[in-house]
Amino acid sequence: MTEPVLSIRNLTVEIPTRRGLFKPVQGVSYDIRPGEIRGVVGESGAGKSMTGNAVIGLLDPPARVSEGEIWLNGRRIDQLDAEQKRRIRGGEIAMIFQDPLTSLNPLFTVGEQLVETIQLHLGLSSSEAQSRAIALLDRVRIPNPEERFHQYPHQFSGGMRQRVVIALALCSEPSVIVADEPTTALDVSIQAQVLDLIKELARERQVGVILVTHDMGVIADTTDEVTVMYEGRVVEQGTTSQILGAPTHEYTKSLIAAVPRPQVKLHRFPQVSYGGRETAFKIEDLARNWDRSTASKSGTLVEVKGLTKRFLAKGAILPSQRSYFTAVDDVSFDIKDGEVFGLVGESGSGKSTVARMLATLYPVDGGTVTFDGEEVTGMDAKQLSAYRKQIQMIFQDPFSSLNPRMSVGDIVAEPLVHHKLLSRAEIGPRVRELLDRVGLASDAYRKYPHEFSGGQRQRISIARALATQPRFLICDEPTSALDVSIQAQILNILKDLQEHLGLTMLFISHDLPVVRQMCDRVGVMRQGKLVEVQETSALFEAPKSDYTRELLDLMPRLEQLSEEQIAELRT
Amino acid sequence: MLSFIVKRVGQSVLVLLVTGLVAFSMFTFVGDPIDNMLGQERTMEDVERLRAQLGLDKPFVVQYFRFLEQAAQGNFGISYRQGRPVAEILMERAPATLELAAVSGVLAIVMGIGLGVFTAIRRNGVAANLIMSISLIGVSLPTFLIGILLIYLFSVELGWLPSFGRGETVHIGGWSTGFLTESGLKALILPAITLGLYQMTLIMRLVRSEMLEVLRQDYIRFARARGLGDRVVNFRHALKNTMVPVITVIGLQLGSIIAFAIITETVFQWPGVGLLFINAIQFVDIPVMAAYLMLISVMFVAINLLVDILYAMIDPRLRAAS
Amino acid sequence: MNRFLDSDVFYAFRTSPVAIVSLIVTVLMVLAAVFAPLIATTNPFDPASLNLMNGFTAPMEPNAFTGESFFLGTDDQGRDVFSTILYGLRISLFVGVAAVMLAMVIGIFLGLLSGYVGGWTETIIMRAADVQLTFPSILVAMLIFGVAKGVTPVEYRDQMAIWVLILAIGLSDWVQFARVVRGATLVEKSKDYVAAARLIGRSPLTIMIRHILPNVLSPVLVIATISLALAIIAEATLSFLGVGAPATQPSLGTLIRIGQGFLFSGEWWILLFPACTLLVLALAVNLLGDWLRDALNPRLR
Amino acid sequence: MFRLSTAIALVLALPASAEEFNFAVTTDPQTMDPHAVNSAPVLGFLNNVYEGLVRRGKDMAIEPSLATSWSPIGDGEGWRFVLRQGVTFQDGSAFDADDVIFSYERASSEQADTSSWFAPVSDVIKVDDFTVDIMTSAPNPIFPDSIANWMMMDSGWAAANNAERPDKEQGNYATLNANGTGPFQIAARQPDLSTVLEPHAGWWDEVEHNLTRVEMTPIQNSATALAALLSGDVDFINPVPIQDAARLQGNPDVQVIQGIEARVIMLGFDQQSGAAESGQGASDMFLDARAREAVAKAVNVPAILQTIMRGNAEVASQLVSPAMRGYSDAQAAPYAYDPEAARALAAEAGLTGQTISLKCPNDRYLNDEAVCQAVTAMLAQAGMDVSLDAMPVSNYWPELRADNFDMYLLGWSPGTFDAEHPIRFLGSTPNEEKRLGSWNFGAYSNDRIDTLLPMIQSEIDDSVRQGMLDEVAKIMQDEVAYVPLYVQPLVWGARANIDVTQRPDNFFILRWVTVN
Repeated sequence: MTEPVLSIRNLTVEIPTRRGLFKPVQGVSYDIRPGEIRGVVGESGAGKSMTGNAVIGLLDPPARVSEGEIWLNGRRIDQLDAEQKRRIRGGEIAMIFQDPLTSLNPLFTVGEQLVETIQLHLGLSSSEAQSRAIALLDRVRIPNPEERFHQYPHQFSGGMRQRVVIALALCSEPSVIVADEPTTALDVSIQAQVLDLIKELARERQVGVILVTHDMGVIADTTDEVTVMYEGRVVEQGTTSQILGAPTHEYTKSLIAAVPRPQVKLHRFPQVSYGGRETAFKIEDLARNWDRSTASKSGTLVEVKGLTKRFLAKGAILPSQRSYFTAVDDVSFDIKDGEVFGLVGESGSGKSTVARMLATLYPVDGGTVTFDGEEVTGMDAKQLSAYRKQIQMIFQDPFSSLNPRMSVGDIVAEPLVHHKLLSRAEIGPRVRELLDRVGLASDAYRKYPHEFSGGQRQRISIARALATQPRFLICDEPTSALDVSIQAQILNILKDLQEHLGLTMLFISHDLPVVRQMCDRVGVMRQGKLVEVQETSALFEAPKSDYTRELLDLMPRLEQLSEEQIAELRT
Repeated sequence: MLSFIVKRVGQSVLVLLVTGLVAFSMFTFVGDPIDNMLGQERTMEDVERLRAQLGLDKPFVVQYFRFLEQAAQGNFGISYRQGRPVAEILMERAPATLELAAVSGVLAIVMGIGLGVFTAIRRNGVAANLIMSISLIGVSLPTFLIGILLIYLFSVELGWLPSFGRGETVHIGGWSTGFLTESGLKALILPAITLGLYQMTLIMRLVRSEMLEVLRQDYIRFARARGLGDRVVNFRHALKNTMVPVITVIGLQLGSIIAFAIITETVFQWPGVGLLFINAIQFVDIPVMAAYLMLISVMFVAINLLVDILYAMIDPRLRAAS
Repeated sequence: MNRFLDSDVFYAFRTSPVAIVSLIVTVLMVLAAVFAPLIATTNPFDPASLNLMNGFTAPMEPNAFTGESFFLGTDDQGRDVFSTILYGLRISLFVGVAAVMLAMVIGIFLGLLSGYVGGWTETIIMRAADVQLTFPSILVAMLIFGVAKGVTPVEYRDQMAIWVLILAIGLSDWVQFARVVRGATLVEKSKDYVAAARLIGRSPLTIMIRHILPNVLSPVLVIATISLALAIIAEATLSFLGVGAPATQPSLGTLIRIGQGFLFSGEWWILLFPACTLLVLALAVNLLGDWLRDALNPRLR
Repeated sequence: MFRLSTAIALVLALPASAEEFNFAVTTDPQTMDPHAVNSAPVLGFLNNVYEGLVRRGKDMAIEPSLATSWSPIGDGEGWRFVLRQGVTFQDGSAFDADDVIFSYERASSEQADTSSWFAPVSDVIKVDDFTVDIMTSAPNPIFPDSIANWMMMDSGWAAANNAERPDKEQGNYATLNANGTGPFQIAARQPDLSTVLEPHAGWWDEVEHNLTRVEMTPIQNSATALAALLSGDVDFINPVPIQDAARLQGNPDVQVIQGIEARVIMLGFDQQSGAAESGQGASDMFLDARAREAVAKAVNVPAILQTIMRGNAEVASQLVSPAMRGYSDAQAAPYAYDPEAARALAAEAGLTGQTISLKCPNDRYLNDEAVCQAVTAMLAQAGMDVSLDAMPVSNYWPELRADNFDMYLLGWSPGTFDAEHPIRFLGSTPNEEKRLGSWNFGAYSNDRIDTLLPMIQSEIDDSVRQGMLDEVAKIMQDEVAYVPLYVQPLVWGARANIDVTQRPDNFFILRWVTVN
């Protein structure tokens, strides 16, 4: 076994806050060998990124390394002064950030940023540096690099930018790369390519890679070794196969269990039971006083015909001068009463736009939406308000979907107040009840959103959505911003709603495994067009279109999982 | 890019028209020139005759349009007070104000940006906080008071610098400059400081906050992660991004410097358009006032147009967009 | 309340001596202004109470003719400088606050409107802002003064002067509020809680007032404090130029204008004390606004 | 121009060298045309460039200038002037009777602002090249006194530069250039910036001054002007802010020259009946003489002079100062300060409870606004509620013309230095075609005065004339037509090494200046 390029010994990071000393990382130790990829996995706040920052010496003050040692190629670096640390940074250790959109300086060409880094570390002449930079761009598979060299970041797509970032990381022939959630912001297809690239480069250049991620799928596909972190501590580490194959620690088990499986459809999502995070969702009580009287005549609740949406791409005074971009192009499907209809597709495929048109948030440019036999497009104000009473929406980002300046009570009450469904006196108790049902403590009523975790906020949104006892619920990527464990809880809640209350749902997601678990039927969208619509199982077993097949292939899997594990999950 | 410029120019013209209207309507209220133009023993006929000659008896709208069409040809009429073409007087006075404004503008921008960057980088340093606090005194004292105190200190008590006027000027073509003579430069110091101080503090504080904003961005952290030194990060990457929002504000500031010069010029008896304007107001010299206001707005609009273009040049995203 | 005491802003405040001091100073000044009639030894606005022979009495020295002596001396009219400053402070603060309020209301409204509605509304409002910016408050004030003079009956001239000041400063100050609010609105507008409200069927007005407004207030607050200082100074400058508070009911600016005439003649106190008061007030408010800017900007903490 | 600026440079760099003389004034003379604008700054300055047939000496007495002698024709048909020979204009051309005729036509023309001076004149006749007869429609004993500021312009020069008539609106060559017979000629002029004078080599009179170059700079801000004097940037300023006089006297580098101006500061009243005429100053409160007397008794003039004027002025009892011809010694006693009586009178006249609007300029007379404030306070103490409205002079006159006042502050300096002048403009009933009472804003009217005025104007016998003047003064005092407050002081400031001569008309005469 070769010597580790980087070894972290008993690393502890502390942040002095007004409420005492907070330790985001405690006694973490691990090694990275040349050409090896170590995945560091855990939920947000587990301290995985903090470790990476500590290694590269980029902790934002007042955070500091309080204990432990960091050794790089046999030399201790945690105690070096700022200047020496700087030289190592981007030299022997390079870094890749999560969001390619923000990690490049918008005012400099890609070339300038590459050349400056290369010259800094390798001291080449500008012409040499330039040719080297172009070579790098070519290496990270950016088509016609000579031309791209002179372009600005905003002229690159997300995936391309992340490749540029990688190229930047490679400028100085580093021996270690810290990649912090390098693919989280990317679409599945891009994600796969970028991960492959990283793998390949690690092997080829014998670079040790620390791959920080929350995605078990990524771990499974990419890493050799895994470190599982929980609340600042390492709970378990070892080779990827053994961690995924035979996890010993409870947390690891639950974490793995929580990952949605594309292969099989399970009744419920296995929830992370570790640390007693689960909070009860009292669906029965909710179901008791839910009025289910209204069922649609036809059996089809929502009918979408030739739906089209165009956005202004280039404005001008003369209509003739304006140019448009078609986000949704002649999309047609229908949703039966009480079914969960899924829409999958990559970002920009127009799935969210469809959702927002159904929710009357966007005006429709073409086609019709029919709800329970009534044509929504072209309703007058009164009918619209009646329609809105029956539909509700759950948004992707639990942080922006709740007004930070309104108390949770007011937020949940707002629909009731607006639609005058209850008298002032009744509203209060009703809201409290709702909050209690979705599993929030009674004091939630007075609190403000920022006092809740992401999962809890999603519960608040659900409470708000249920306030009007809607018939149709639109879920726009409801869990993509959450950790796996929380994701499981929320998805289960949605399942319950659908089963016990007979809610009809439109479920938007880019995450195929989740879709497989949630939906009865699925539509696949690409560039504003609906590629195919099928029963979920049929779609996953025998996709009709190549695009769907492609998507399915790219889907990260946990092959290492043995059949019996799945069996045991099934129960 | 071109269409962008064309659009802005169009808007600018619109702005000018409205400005002209407001400017002009102002004068119907500030007094009556006749009494100033006639002496102690004037009679009613004199007044009426003069009124008619000046067209002051015409309805306001008529006066305005006459003014507009004249102004369009660069003809702002004859000054009631000096009996000379206003354009000529302006040409004569403009250099003084422009030089003053330029010097204090440069002062404000250079010092402002410099100190702003410094205080941003050394955010918690003693020096930085000191500068921030002192700078506040700058914005907390009325300009006129600063001017008077400076005069009292440097010309009366110490006798180092002239207390008023522009010193020796040299004529190059139609332009009279005080840059080429010692006395001219000495005379510039106090007024320039008085005028520039306020703008400087504003710019400095703005640069600071914008820079702090930028320094928190990912690409700055990434730049550091690439091992770039503080100097490169701060002055190459951060500063350029800071300038994007700052430039617009600086534009507005420069625009207002020329207007603010009114106060400074009164205190220092600086022979510029500001002083001209104050005299004009006291004398109700309507053509001069009108011309002055048009001049101000033209400069203001021009500067901002320039800024917009500069803006587009710095920020590639905008370039692509337009 | 507890939530406030526990909040980070309050914590930042507790730990910043500058903020504490400047707040105390500001509060003291405001109190002094509000309770001027109780604190002041004389009422300088009541001409009947003045004795001209008390004119130009130096601080703490008995007057040559009347033998009376005054804490901060008297001005050319025999007014007790200390009392006059208190009353002047009152006017300055009132004008400042009222002007900022006016600017705020106009600015916020137009800002929200242009930000949320966009399109032509936005273009028009923003162009209007440009026009506004070409007119420094001095000119605006002179314009409004002229108009007002024509329309107000003479008995109300003195009171009018103050309202004109407010109007003039307020009108020349709304632009920055509008710009900031518009910017913030554009950001908030795109957030999902607005979408949620629209989905519920809330009217644009309700959304603007109930949802967006509370979320754009903190930058507004910062600007408000800073432009309060600016407004006070603007008032001083206008009064200095003669278009401002009348000499019979002087504001700090008017006092400075009067005192400036005695800069060389040895009656330093007529200028010095009002000037210092103005400086301290503006400084305190500025420091406060400055601190507020940092404190309310979460990313800075 | 460049020479001029070099000169400023020298001045600014080092203290003024012996013959260089720089002075600052508050307002720049708005024209160089002696007939275009009849105002003190213009006439005062042009007295150094142009000359009249007669001029005033250091004691204000009339003395020969371009006329060597003059005498009445018959019993008051007019006056004969004998012109001085060998006088040349600054452009070298000679001065003779034709120039006088031309200057009469020009100065009395419709476009001229000085035409009213010649109201009494029926004709001007050239007897020979150096004799001129000026015929008057009625006997006019004081005519020579009244034309001291009537300045002679060269007909040829005017014709050559087609400036035969003054032009106030458009301006013409004579607005920026001058060509007089006086001791100084204009070397360079930039309105509102600077005006440079040089001695006129061919001047007829013998030279007292030792100046080789004079520059005048207008500085409005009195603090700046004072600073300029103290720092030696200028050698002379007029006026010195009155409050600074005492301090300056203590300063060895500078001197203060004080005196009494011909200008009397007074309070006027709205005495027209009916709201119609009396604009915003609502009611007819001051039609009642007792009301006016109340004001007269309520104002403590000595106190004002003591504090605001720093003891630099004298109480006035009538519309002219003792220095003026025709001053009435009989009426020398000013109103006595008596607040109690004032309070009683005010009550009787029904002033109490009404708001009196007092109009006041704030940039016209020395400390004008401060004085009005003091008056406001004093009236308040006598139970009268006054609302003071001070404004720049550009708004002030229109305001008075619109009758928007109950009371107003006015300063009057008789151009003829004769008591008849204020009667003509302030005392007699306003009358457009007779050009009488044109500054009698309050429309004070008394038939006796109206009948006396023409008699005074034509009376040759001084004692009889004085009798009539006394009568008028008495009437106006008894009826409290105006409340004369004080005679405005003159306060000039100069560097210690400068000798100047001050005249009550506040004209700054350069030929009496010497730099030591």
